[in-house]
Amino acid sequence: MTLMELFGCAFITFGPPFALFVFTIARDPMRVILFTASAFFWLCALLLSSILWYAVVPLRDYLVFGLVFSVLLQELFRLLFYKVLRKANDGLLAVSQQTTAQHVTPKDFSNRHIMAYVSGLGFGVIAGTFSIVNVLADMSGPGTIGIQGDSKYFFWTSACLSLCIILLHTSWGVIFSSAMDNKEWLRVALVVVAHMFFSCMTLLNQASSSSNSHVYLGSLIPAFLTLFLCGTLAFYTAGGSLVNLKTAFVCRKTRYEID
Amino acid sequence: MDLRRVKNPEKLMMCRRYYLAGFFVLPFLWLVNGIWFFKEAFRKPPYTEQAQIRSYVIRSLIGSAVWLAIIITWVIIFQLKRVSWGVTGEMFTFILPSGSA
Amino acid sequence: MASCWSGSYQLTILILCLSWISVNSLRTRKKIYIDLETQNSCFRIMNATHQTGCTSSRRGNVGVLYYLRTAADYEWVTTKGPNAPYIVVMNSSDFMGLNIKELLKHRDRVNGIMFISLEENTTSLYPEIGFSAVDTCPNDRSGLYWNHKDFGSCKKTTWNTAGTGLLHQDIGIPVFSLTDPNDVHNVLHNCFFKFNMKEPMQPSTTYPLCAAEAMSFMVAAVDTVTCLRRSSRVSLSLSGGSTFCDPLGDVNNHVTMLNTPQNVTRLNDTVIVVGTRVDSTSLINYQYTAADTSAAGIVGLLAAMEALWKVKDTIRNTTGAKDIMFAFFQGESYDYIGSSSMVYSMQQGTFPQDLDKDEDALHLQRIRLQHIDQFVELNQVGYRDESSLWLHTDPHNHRIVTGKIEQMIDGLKQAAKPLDVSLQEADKTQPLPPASAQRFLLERGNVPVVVITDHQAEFTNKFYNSHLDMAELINATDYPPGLSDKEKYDYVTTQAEMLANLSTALARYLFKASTGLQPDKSMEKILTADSSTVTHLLYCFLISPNCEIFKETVSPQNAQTLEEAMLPFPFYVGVNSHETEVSALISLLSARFTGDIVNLDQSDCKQPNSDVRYTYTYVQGNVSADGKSRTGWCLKSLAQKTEALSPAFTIDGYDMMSGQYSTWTESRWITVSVRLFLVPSQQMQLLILCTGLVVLVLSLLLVYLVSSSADVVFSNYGTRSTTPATAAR
Amino acid sequence: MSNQSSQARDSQEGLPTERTGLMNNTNADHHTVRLYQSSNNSSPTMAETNVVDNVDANDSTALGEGNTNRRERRPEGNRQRANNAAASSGEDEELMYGAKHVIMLFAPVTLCMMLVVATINSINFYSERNGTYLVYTPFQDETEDTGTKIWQSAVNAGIMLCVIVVMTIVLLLLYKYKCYKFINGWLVTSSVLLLFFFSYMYLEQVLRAYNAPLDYITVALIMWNFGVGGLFCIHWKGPLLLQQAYLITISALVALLFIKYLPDWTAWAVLGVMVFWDLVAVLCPKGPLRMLVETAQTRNEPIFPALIYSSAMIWTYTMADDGGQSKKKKKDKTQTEDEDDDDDDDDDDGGFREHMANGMNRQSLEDSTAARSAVQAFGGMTRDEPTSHRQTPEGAVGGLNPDESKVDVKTGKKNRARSAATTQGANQQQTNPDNRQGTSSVPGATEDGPEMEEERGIKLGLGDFIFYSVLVGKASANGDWNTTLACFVAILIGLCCTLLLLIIFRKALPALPISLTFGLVFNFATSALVQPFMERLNGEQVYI
Repeated sequence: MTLMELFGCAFITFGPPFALFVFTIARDPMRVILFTASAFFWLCALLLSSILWYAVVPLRDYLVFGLVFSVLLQELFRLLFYKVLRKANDGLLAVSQQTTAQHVTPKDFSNRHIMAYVSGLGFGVIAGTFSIVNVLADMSGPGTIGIQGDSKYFFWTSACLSLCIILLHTSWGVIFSSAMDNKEWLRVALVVVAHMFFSCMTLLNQASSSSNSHVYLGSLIPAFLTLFLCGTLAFYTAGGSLVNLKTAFVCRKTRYEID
Repeated sequence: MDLRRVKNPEKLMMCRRYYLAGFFVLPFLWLVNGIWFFKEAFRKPPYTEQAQIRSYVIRSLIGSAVWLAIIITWVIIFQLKRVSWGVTGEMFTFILPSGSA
Repeated sequence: MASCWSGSYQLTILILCLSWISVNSLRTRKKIYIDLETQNSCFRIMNATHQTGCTSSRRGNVGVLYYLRTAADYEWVTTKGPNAPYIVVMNSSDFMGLNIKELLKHRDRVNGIMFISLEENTTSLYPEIGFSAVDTCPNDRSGLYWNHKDFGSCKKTTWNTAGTGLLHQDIGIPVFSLTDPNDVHNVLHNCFFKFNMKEPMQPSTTYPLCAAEAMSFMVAAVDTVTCLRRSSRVSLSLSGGSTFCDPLGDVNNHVTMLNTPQNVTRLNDTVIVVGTRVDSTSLINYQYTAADTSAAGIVGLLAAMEALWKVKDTIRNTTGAKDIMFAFFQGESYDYIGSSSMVYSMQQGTFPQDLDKDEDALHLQRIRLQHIDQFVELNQVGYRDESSLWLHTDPHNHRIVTGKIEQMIDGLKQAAKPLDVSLQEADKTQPLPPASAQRFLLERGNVPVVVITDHQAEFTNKFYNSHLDMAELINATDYPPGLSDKEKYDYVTTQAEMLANLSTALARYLFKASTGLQPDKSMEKILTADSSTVTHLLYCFLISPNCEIFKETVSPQNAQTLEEAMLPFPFYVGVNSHETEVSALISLLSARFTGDIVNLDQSDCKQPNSDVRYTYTYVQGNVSADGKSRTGWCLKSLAQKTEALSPAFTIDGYDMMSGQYSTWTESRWITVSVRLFLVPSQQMQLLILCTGLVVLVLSLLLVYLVSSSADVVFSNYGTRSTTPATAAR
Repeated sequence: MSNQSSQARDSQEGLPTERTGLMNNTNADHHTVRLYQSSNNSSPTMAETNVVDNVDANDSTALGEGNTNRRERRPEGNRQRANNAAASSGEDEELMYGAKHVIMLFAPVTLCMMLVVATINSINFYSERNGTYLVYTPFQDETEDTGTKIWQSAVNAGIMLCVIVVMTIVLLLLYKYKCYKFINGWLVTSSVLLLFFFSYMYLEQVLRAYNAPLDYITVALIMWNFGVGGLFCIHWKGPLLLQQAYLITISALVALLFIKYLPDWTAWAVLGVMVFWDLVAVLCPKGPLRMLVETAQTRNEPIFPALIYSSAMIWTYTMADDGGQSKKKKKDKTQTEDEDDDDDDDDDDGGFREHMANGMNRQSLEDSTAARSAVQAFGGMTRDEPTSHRQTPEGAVGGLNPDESKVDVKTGKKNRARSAATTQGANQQQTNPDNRQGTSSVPGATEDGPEMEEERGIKLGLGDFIFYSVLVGKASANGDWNTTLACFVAILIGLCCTLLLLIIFRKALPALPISLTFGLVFNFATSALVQPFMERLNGEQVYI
């Protein structure tokens, strides 16, 4: 039985998002709703792109086509969602104030990154889940992959890449919205490009998805590199810095007392 | 319902009813009663009905525990002996297992 | 609002229609598993005291695949190999009792057996020592000699020396047979040699290894008594009680020469019974090719029938002619189900027809045991031992009715002599081989019985009751090379010749035995079995049912199923709930050979209420002149069907333990399937699991820390937010 | 999990049914907000503080020791809010409660769906077709022809719809002629049927699926305890969580039955029809349910507790007898769960409207009675003697912890303080159709008072639960998780939208249409279009 594999992959993919959800989303109704809403937007994007893919029969066998358009559509919907959020901003702000007020520090207001982050995570989680959940479901059986000549790291890679895209979407969410706020079109473009790059890079998986697994795992490294870059960028965008990290983890206790 | 809004006589009445109902082979009600009124019985500042409630709660808990023990032992015995009991065992069985005795 | 809803409704409908254009999509499952085609699995049957046969666990038996070729392989699988449990694959020629028993000794390490029953250039199908699914003394328990001091359990002669008794052993692991070339290729070259035997003769032990999941879960258990009780039990279930097993059974076919109505009294000893067994068995479902075990006998009898009925008027007009009954016994391999039920109904006086049903209609007169004048049984007649057939008799029976039996034997020899069919008498002190006649002798010891079979002592057929009892072994397929199917169908094979002669001899003997007249030359000319009919029947029963003579003799409704039939119809008796194709065809054929074509069309072709002696059968008939449509025939014949269900299930309050009648039941099952896949190494699984756990714990920790001190971490912006970056680390 | 806890917490601080929940919490919130705005000026504030504290107190007591820290933090929170929430407008405050409510509904709906999906995936009895279907579906789409399937399932759905309509009207008449005993009896019998019969069926299937030879004695014991426990919790008094669990389980069971016993396409058609029926019954001025509830309003009678999920007590007899009567149809033919549930959810809408009415007049009358009822309502509240609501506060105060007792007194002041606002609030309702009830029931307000207090807490009809679960369950029946997921998200979003519209329009809205429409669209779209795309992507490990 390959249950261990199943749970392993599940934890790899959903561990970090789960943690993020539990500690930052779940306690706040408004964020949960935002989370779901952004997931919904991603679904719409996917739906449109697959309609496109489905409708253009001649190109149905070329995933590149469907892929490019779906990436563009996703970014479009990210923009849409951003607009919607900004429209309802005041209301939402008030909401997040009111409800998070129970367990949150005073500085909690007028922070647009929270929403950006939440919606990004929503995007990511649904995207990651869609790409892994059926694989996980098939994993449960007695067998593992490879009899058709696929690499034995298939599941592992799928899990890692799904995790990667979840977190990427999250960071992209943060970068994107702040960029939109500050009209830094370069960053917006960067997000789109990064997304496009990542997706197109994964196109190589199939080509190398034979038993010679070294090339195969190769696709992970650039993926996580991208993730690291985007993550750091998002981190700084959100106003973090190494110094802060130090201060945070060195003198936690004292701060707690202040709290 | 939340007990905070309930007057004490009311609480006592409910607790008693649950307790009495439990005697109709309803250990589950006893369990519920015990857990539900536990705080009333032990964690609340004392009030007049509390003593009775407490006794009911304790009895309910004991009763449900006893029942649980009985059921568990019976199930274990049955699972072990079912086959050797033959036809009688089958008579008692709800879903006959497929592919085995 | 409403408008937008309705709009989305149109969209829904559109998509709804769209969803019917199915898109071929590959689920990951298809990358993980190779599903095999094979459905040929061994299944569980039960008698009053035991469960026998195969079953898998509920979720299927999983084991690392291993292809057994040498003795070393057996040792590897049963003791050495580190990757137990295994599912073994073996060549059909290695699928012998000894090997199986050896493997079954290690059920903890051997989780399933598959064998390749496919003619490959390298290996032959047939084990040298033969293979027979039943034991060395078939049907001993229900036969004439059970607990007999001299003959019981084959003390005198061990009939079935190739017997393995596997069919009556609780194998307990799934056994599959691979008949599809693709399956074999997948198992050997996409699975075994690719992953488990990377370099020759050096089994690889490092994961990932290729494994198989063999699923043939049987719902019934313990024994017939239990499972019948459970099936009939009233349970307080809302989804209805479940049936676990069904009794084996089918129909017996028989034809009588005379249409004696019930108002005409039947004298004792006036019915000549000529019988043969219809069914055979084997370990593996769907592989019941009973060339020698029963097919030859059936064909021989049918041919004789055809020949004899050409002179039916002569016989019927001869005063005092004895009635002749051709009987085809179904389910004989399972403790004589057919014959015992016929005997039982004879005793009950409900044979061939239950007169008490409706009094006024005209029925056939009862046939009781005392009416039987003699009993000639055509047993296995495919292989000729010393190119001769042997007449067996029961010593005790021989002693009682010596004269009659001698007379029969002489008559048969007489009839055979001119036809270079050598008939010889087997050792008189030797008991009868397993034969339906035994059930008659059990109830009436003084019926003169002669069993015609192809073995002098033990069976010449090394594949009695097995999946290997093939047509080619009885020279029924010795075609000259390069014949088309059509030509094969018409080519008269050696076996056909021999059988035709036997049938002729039998027919002539029966004519004489019935009428007492010696057939003259012209009569003999008529009384000759048509060798082309024989070869046709052999072809249709053993090679392809989709043949002309069958097409002519099936009803238009069944024509389609016949068209689709690729493989020969199985000779397994099946469960009593449905009639097997073989029985149906036998009844149709006997109707065709013995009946008259009456001028009725399909709708009118039914039995009048006044006279129920005759059965009216509507069949497609031969291709009409225009070469397209078929001229339907309405056949009016005395061919009858009687239920072949063991009396054990019909007598109420019957003591199943008494062992008097057959108590075999077949378990039901839900799915039968085999699939191949890789199993990963434990280390790899553990690695992945641990990585997952580490990731989970780490991220929980990290996120908690950061979010709890978020205001500091993100103080630059003066805001609080948990960033993905922290979690991404 | 965390959702659950939050929901549990919220449930303790009572909020009325969905619709009214919004309304009256708006008011409640008005207090709080007013508090913030004027935390530095004197008189009306204290009342508000107490309201807040009142909630607060419930909170902490409900949560027990666990969350004391939060409770301590709370006041600061208030103060901070006070400092910088000046700009927040009324919409936002409603939104805030909207948010809470959405979550309070997310949790149970999710649970119900998860239960159904898990069952569908583990026990194939509910997804396999063995030719036995409901009486109401004469055509059982065995045929392969798509056109035939479509019209057949349409006809089936039509038939079921007719049945539903007829039932609802019968029910209306029954209620008009006040056969309460009857109704009540049927209500109980129906829930008995649900609790014993269907759960027995479920248990059997579970045991079958795992081939577990359990003995009749244990089974009988389990069933008896489960059933009676359910009756206690639903029809008498029981712990809130248990009650909620029972209601979720029941609706999951019914949903499973639908999935099993409706022909495949008919089920979809029925889901579609429900959307429209729900719209009509609730929105159209002469919708039967609306009339039903209006009668209930004009009589302002208690209605019996039916199978309605509530995140707080469903003590008072709101909208119950609709459910009750509808339940009774079930007795005629045991296979008519469909109508009941339809009725159920329609009834909820009715119920919501009624509650909304309550909400209206509560604005005026909560002042008069809120305080007292807060304390005493539960005290005297039994089905037999609704009059006992009118007990004196003193009697009640005994059992309460100090801060609560304090509440009554202070809120007393609040009443006077806010009487003006309330009348105004009532007038502002004049525009919407419910207003008639609203005003009409104002006289009876004093009776209603107590009930409303206990009524705090969202209610969502099991009908909604059931149909959501049917949708998701059917989506998951074809073994594709993406479709299931899509439907799930779509339904939740639909729920959000419904609540949002509720806040915007401030009038009763049906709970099914948006969710089901989204769900249906996404189900078919996903299984037809997205799925092949995603499978290609998954297969080749391409990530978009």
